[in-house]
This record gives sequence, structure tokens and C-alpha cells, in this order.
Amino acid sequence: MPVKAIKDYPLRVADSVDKFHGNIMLFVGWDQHLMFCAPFAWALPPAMRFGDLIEGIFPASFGAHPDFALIDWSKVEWLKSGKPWAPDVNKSLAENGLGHKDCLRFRTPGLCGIKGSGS
Amino acid sequence: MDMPTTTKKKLGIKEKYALMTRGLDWETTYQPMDKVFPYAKFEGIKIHDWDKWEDPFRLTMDAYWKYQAEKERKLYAILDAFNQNNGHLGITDARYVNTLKLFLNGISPLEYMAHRGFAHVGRQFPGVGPRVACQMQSLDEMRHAQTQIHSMSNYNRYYNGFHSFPEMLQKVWYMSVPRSFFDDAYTSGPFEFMVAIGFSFEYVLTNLLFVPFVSGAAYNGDMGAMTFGFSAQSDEARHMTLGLECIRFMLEQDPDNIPIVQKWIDKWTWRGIRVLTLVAMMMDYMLPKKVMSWKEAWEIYFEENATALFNDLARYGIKMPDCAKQALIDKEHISHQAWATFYQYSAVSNFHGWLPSSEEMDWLSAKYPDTFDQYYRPRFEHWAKEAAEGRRFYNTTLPQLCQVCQIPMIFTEPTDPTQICYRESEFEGDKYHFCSDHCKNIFDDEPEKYVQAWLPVQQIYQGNCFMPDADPTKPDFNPIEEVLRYYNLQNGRDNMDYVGSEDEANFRAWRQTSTQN
Amino acid sequence: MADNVFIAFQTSDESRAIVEAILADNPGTTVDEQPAMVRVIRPGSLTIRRETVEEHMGRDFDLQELQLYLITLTGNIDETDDAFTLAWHN
Amino acid sequence: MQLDLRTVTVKPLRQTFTHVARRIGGDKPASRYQEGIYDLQATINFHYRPLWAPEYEIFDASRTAIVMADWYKLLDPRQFYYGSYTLARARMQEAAEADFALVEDRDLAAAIPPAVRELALRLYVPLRHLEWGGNTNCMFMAAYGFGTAFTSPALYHAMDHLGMAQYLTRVGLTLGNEAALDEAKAAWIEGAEWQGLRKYVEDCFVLSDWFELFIAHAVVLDGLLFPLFYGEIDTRLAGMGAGAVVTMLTRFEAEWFGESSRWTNAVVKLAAAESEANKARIEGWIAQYLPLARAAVEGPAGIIFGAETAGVVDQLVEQFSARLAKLGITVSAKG
Repeated sequence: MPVKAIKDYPLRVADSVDKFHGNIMLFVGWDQHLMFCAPFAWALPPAMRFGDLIEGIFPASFGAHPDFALIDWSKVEWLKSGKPWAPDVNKSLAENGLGHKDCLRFRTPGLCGIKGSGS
Repeated sequence: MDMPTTTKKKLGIKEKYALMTRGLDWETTYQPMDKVFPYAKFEGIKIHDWDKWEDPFRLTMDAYWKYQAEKERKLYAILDAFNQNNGHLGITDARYVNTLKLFLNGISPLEYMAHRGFAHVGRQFPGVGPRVACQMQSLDEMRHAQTQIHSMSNYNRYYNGFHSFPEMLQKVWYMSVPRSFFDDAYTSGPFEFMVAIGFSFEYVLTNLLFVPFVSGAAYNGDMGAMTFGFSAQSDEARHMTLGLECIRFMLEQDPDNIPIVQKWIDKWTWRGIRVLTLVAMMMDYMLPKKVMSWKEAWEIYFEENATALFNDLARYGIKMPDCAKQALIDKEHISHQAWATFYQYSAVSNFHGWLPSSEEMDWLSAKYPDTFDQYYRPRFEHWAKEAAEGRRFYNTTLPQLCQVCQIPMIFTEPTDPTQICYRESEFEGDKYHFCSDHCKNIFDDEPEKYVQAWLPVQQIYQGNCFMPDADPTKPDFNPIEEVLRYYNLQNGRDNMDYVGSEDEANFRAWRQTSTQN
Repeated sequence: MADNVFIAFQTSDESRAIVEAILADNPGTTVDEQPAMVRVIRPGSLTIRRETVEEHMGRDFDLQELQLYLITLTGNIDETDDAFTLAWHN
Repeated sequence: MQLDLRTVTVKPLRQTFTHVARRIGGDKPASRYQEGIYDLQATINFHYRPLWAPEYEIFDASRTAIVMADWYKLLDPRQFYYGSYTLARARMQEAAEADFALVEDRDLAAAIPPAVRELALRLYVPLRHLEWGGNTNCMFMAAYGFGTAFTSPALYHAMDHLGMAQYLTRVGLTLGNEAALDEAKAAWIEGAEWQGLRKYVEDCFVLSDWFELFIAHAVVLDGLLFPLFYGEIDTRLAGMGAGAVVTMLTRFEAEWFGESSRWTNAVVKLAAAESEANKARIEGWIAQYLPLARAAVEGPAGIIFGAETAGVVDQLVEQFSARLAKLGITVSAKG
């Protein structure tokens, strides 16, 4: 529904992609690992290889969890906007169809957080 | 003209107030009324007779000045005594002071916004009754902002984290939660503002903040906070009544108003509930001596109260908002989820973090038998073990935020406390993310408004949260340090763990000097 | 059963007298004492009568003086010179 | 363990807030006024544009043509924060209450010749509507002005106008009865002598520049009206047999104008001193509104001064011009 304003209401998108200096924002959450209180947010070059995200960025963000070292990345299940999705690690973010403010989740079967609590 | 000056009948309070206030206004003729009151109609609320407004409290200005001055005299006398006697050293523990940091940084500037918002509405309503009530509330809200600043000014002299509160409200990441709440209300039309603040802010929010939390402040030895808190809430009783009267007035004026009011009640109840997450954590985790759990406070001051209220409004066809069902589930979780968030992000927060002691965890288990041990204790115990081994967990990656409430996406599915709740909408080719169905609904109803949100994470990544002299191209550029500098947050003093902080060391040393020569 | 209304006061000599007056005039009222405050609760409605408060205080009392001691309340308000009533209309 | 906290001497880490220290020239003890005023209004990173005014940010300095490098230069010489404001008004209220009580208890109104009493009612009671108009205009300044240093005294000013509207209502009830209020309202709506004032106030209701509104109502109109009613007219009525009764019943208004002019004077002086452009703008507004206000107050003045009216009002304009000259403002009759 359009907003009900007294006169024409300008469209001012505060985080449109043109404001990110060539990067796109990407959100990634690790299911059942709520020790990280929320999904993470990054601004990344769309030409970045998806594998570099996992190898180059994830360790600094998710590495503090004892389950992280145990992840078998070939068995990880991915969701994009809540639907099953399969990345090609050797292709770029853009080639994987990832755009500005896309939201990914990954699941690590068998790893259910601290003492299995989902933490 | 016949003017008998003797044998005048004594006027009752209602008659007197009516004469003193009603009839002061008039229908303008040199300028059209629609031009004098330009904001009264665009929201679609139909008012046929402003005189049907019932004045809830009938305070004339002279009575207002008299009673409010009396309250101020009492309040400042207690404050002066508390400060002169080093009352801050009599609190249970300096951890407590961190609740006041949240208060001064996150709540007091909202009181100021309420003052400006009610000045605006107090100018714009065409009816004299509601205008006068709004104007008095505007003045009261200024009182609350200033008495809070004055009460906490003395804490600022001795503790870190208070020193730049107006700046921090406009910059620090989590401050966008309370701030966007108020910016949202302020930018809405005048009738929606009344529902947002009169109902959501006063009835839902401040009642939980100023009653059980402030009672907790007293329990922890803070006479200063108790005094300003209870004294403010005495005005809030008037404000809550105004909010309810405004809702009732709209409902009675025209049946077309009912669905609009219902929509606002739904929206603002949820907006208020989300902001209360901060208060939940203050009560369960930040008060060294605890009065009651968040859950208990919620049950008394929201569930019981709101049920009675919505039963009362049922005759107009108004229903309890759907979001209350989720709140019923969330009351078991939000304080733990919030404290875990601030614990891991305390390197970039303007107050200290700490882990609950084992006694406190036992108290939480007892208060939250269905959730704490199963979902939250393992997290805290793991962090305690890590910290003991020298690996205190600081999260240094920025979180995804909800587009509407702006809280990091920390909340879990109502049906599964181990699963983060993800919701998404698309608007004009862009994706937007939400923590809940209710935040998503709010966005979907007015997307043009919420796409403007100044989301701190997005702004940091755009490079908008650095000082002008910061140079991101320099090889030694440290983005986190630069963001803290933009926040005016003193790294190592205002932030990180309470244990080992300057606050902790000073409090201990000062207390010792009172027992030794 | 009717929903509860309540009113809470800061603890003080004056509010003690007000609470006593409420208890005298409103059978079925319960009192909930919390740190630095007292909350009185009653199903349906609750009335504070000026005369009764005056008896308990031993001096004149203007009901608008409630402003000084009050913390919070629920229910619809009706205020006259002689009585201050909170009620739910259901 | 019993702590004797009073004996403890602890050295504070800082004296005041950072933003206050920045403005008062370093970290030193600050007054409650300073801590309660400085930088409270947000200036950056607003979330949404108002649905009712999408052309502006929530707080927007461009809502007036006046330009200040620092809006916190417009300080209130009375140093009012909420507490000091309400205490000041409570003192005035107490005095006013005593005066009303004395007049009512002794029925002093009965001692006034009926014609004089009627004249007083004709003159003062319609003003309650004008005061409500003053309230409306000052609320606009409080709502849309820029910087707490200005907007908070604007709110006090608005509430004072409401208080005065209520005191004038009591003047009507003390010297007359409820019918006096109805007659006064009829005069305000239709009486020829009041239409100039009513038009002036209604035209103010639709101004969009809050500083212009401040000049038009709080400086120019009140600057003529208060000395007229609570000076000239009061003196004349006293001489006609009202004695001190009307003076007592309007003491609040007279005292208020003296006190609050310290604030309006300071705002005019500081804003004009900021730049030649501000000064020219303020002088232009005064030149525009002064003739209108003068004509408007001549209406009610004529009720009591008849043929002398022009002379009385000339004198008021002269006093007003002298007052403004002290603030660095040159008053010219035409703009």
C-alpha cells in the first residue's frame, strides 16, 4: 500500500546499491549457531569468488565457534531467501546470482551448536 | 449588562475547567480553518465535533504550575542531598550504573523528542481540549528530559559512558532502535502520533520502564533515579489517560476511523514491544539486586493491563493486536537474547558487558524454567569458560538489522527458539529484511517510509560513520577504531567488559576510602 | 470477574493516608508493596473520596494533590471535586 | 557493613558532559540551565521525512530565513529550564491567587462604579481569545523552531499565554459572570473594534517562517499590546474609579511582560548581531508588521481613549522603537 502523506512523498532509499562504492551488501547466517546473535552483514565486490567468501571472510567472523573447524563444506546446505540454493564456489558472487542485500543461510548437519543447544 | 458580583455559585472542577479552556478558540474567518490546521485531515480520520472531547485531567495552568513546582522542589532537594552525600557510592554495585547509561543515552533524548512532538500536535489539532492536553504533555516531557539529565549529571562526573549522550543517540549503532521508534512517530500524522506515543510509548513502554525498573533502582540504592523515575511517571499517568482518551475520541467520532485506529494500535504495540527488549535486559541482567523478572513485570504491566484495556475497547470493535500472541512467547526469550547480543558487541557499545554469575544464572533458571537452562545457559557458560581461558568472545563482524525495528536480527521463530526468524520483502527492485511478521507488515504497509531508515550497519559500510579527517585508503586504517571515534566513544573506557574497567576499579577504591582513613 | 484497575503511589506519609482511605471506601481492594512504592488493586473500579482522605490525613485535601504522590494507574478516570474514580467499562 | 559515604572525598573524572564543555569553554562545572539545554535537539542522521512535511527533515534550519552559525547562541537570559521556570511561575501564581482571593473575599469589584466595571470587562475579557492566539503562535515556534535554546523558552511563552487566557477568563468571572465570557467572545468575533486584532492574529496563524512569526507576534504585537493594556488602560481605569482592583487582577500579565521581554530582547539582539542579512531581515519584518499591529491595537484602545487614541498609540510606538534601538534595530514605519 502506498504511504499516506499530505503531498508527494519522495522515494529516498537509504541503502541503494549505488551508495556502496561498487560493492553489494550480503547477509549470511549460520543456522543453529545462535552464539552469533544475528546473521552477519558485509559489503563485498560482486566479482569476489564465492569460495573466497568462505575461505577468506568466514573464519574471522564465524571462527570463534567450536563447531566451525568441524564443518565439512561439501555437506553444507544453503538457503537463499529461505529457499534451497546451491552455490558454485569457483564462480563470483554475481555469477552465482547474488545481488545487493541478498540473504543466505547455511546449515551444517550434525553440528547443532554448543552442547546441542542451538547456540 | 446586568452583573451581579455577589452570591456567585462556586464552580465545580468540570465547570471551572470548561470555562477556563473551552471557548477560548474560535472559527477563523480571515484565514480558512484548513489553512490554519493543515495537518488535520490527510490521515483519513474523521472528526465531526471536537467539543465531544472529554478532558481527562482538568488542570488549569495555575494549578499546573503550583503542583509541578512542588514536585520539582522535592525532586531537586533529594537529588542535591543524594549528590552531596556521595549517594552513588551507596548503590549495590557499579554494574548498576550501566542501566543509567542506557537510560541517559537511549531514553532521555526520547523524552525530548516527545516534547517536540507534542508541541507539534499541540499546535495542529483543531480542538482546544486535546490541544491543551498535548501542550501540557509537551512541557512535562521537557521536564523528564531535563530532570533525567540533571539526575545523571552527577554519575557522569564519576563514571564513563554518559559524557556525550545527545551525540551518541544520533550515531551509535543500537541507538537507532529507540531513535527510529520516535522518528517514526514524529513523522506520522498527528492522530497516529497520539496512538504511537499516547498509547504505545506511555501505556506499553514507560509503564514498564518507570514502574518495575525504577522500583528496582530504589532496591539497588539509587535514590536519584528512583526520584526522577517515579516523579516522571506521575506525569505519565496523565499522559496515558490522554492517549486512551484520544483513542476513544477517534473511535466515537466516526465508524470509518475504527480500522485506521486498529491498524495503528497493531503497529505501535509491536514497535513499543521491540524497544522494550532493552528494558527486559536491564531488569533481568543489569540490576545487581533484582525486584522481579522481566517476564513477571510483563505479565503485570502488559498482559493484565492490556487485557483489561482491550476488553474495555471491545465495544468499539477494537481487538487485541495479533502481535500480543508473539509477545506472549517472546517474554521467555528476549532479555536473554538481548544481553547475549550486548555481551558480544560490547567492544562497540557505550556501556559495559559482563556474564551473569552462577547465582544469577540460578535465579534466571528459576524465573525462566522453560527456556533458560535449555537455550541460554549453555551459551553463557561456554563464554565464561572461553573468557577464563583468555578468549573473551568479542564479535567484530557487523550484524544484519531489521529494516523496521532496527534491532539486529536476533529474534527466533515463535515456534522454534533455536531458529533465527527471517522475513523478507521486495520493493522497487530492492530486498528488505525483517525480524518478524509484524515488522514486515509494518514495512509492507508504508514501504516508502521505511526504505529511508538510517540503518547503522549500512551507513558504516557506505563510509558515512567516519570523522571527516579519516582516510580509509591509508594502510593502517582501522575501521572499528574510526567508527568509535565517530561515535565519540572512548575506546577502553566506555566500552568492553565491566570486569577490569575503570568504573569497577574506581568504585572499589572509592568505597574503600569510606571504610579506611 | 471484572478486570482489575490499579493505582500506585510513592511511599510517603501522605500516600499511606490515601491508601488507608481507599481501603476504607473500597472493599475487596488488595495492596501490593514494592520497593519505594505501593500499588492498590481492585476488580472493576476504585474510588478515592476526598472526605475520607481528609479524615485520614487530618487536613484539607484537594484531589488534584494526588498528582504529587501518584506513580501510575489504569482504567478510565472520572474526577470531580469530591471523588476520583478509576473504572473499566465492561 | 555501614559506609559513611559523606566523609569520602572522591575526585570526579570530569565536570560536565562533553558537548556542554565544548560550548562553555572547557571541562568546568556547568549550570543546570546549560546541561538542560545544549544540543538536546537532534541535527543529523534522521530516519524518515515527516509525512506532513516531506520537504523538510524532522528538524530543519531552513524553516526560517534567519541564518545562525550556531543556534545555541540564542540563550535565554532568564536561564529557564523546566524546574526554574515552574518555580518562577508558581511564585507569580501564588501572588495572583492572593490578589484574586482578596478581590473575591472582600467583593472589591462591587466598589467599582458599574460603568467602569463594564468598561473593564469590555476591554479585558475579549483578550482571552487573543492570548489563545498567542498560545497557538508560540506553540508553532516551539514545534518548528531550531535549537533547544530557542524552542524551550518558546514553549514556556506559549504556556504563559494559555495561563494568561485563563487569568483573563477569571477577570471576566470576578468582575462579571459567565455571560461576560459570551459577550466577550461575540465582540471578538464580530465587534468592529476587535477585528483588526483578530485578523492580525489569524494572518499570523498561517505564516510558515517561525522567526517571522516570533517577530510578528511576540515582539511587535505583544510589544504594543502589553504596555497598552497593562500600562495605559490600567492607569486610565484606575483613575476612573477602578482603583487598584484591575491592577491586582492583571498583575500576572504586567509582571510577565517585564520578565519575558528579557528573553524576546535577547533573541532579537543576538540574531541581528549575527549578520547584516539577519539584521536587514528583522528590520524588514518589523517595518512590515508594526503598522499593521498599530492599526490593530487602535481598535480596542479607541473604546477607552476615544479621540486621544492616536496620541496614546503614537507614544507606544515611540517606546517600542526606543526599545528596539537598544537592541541594534532601526524601526522604520514602512518596509
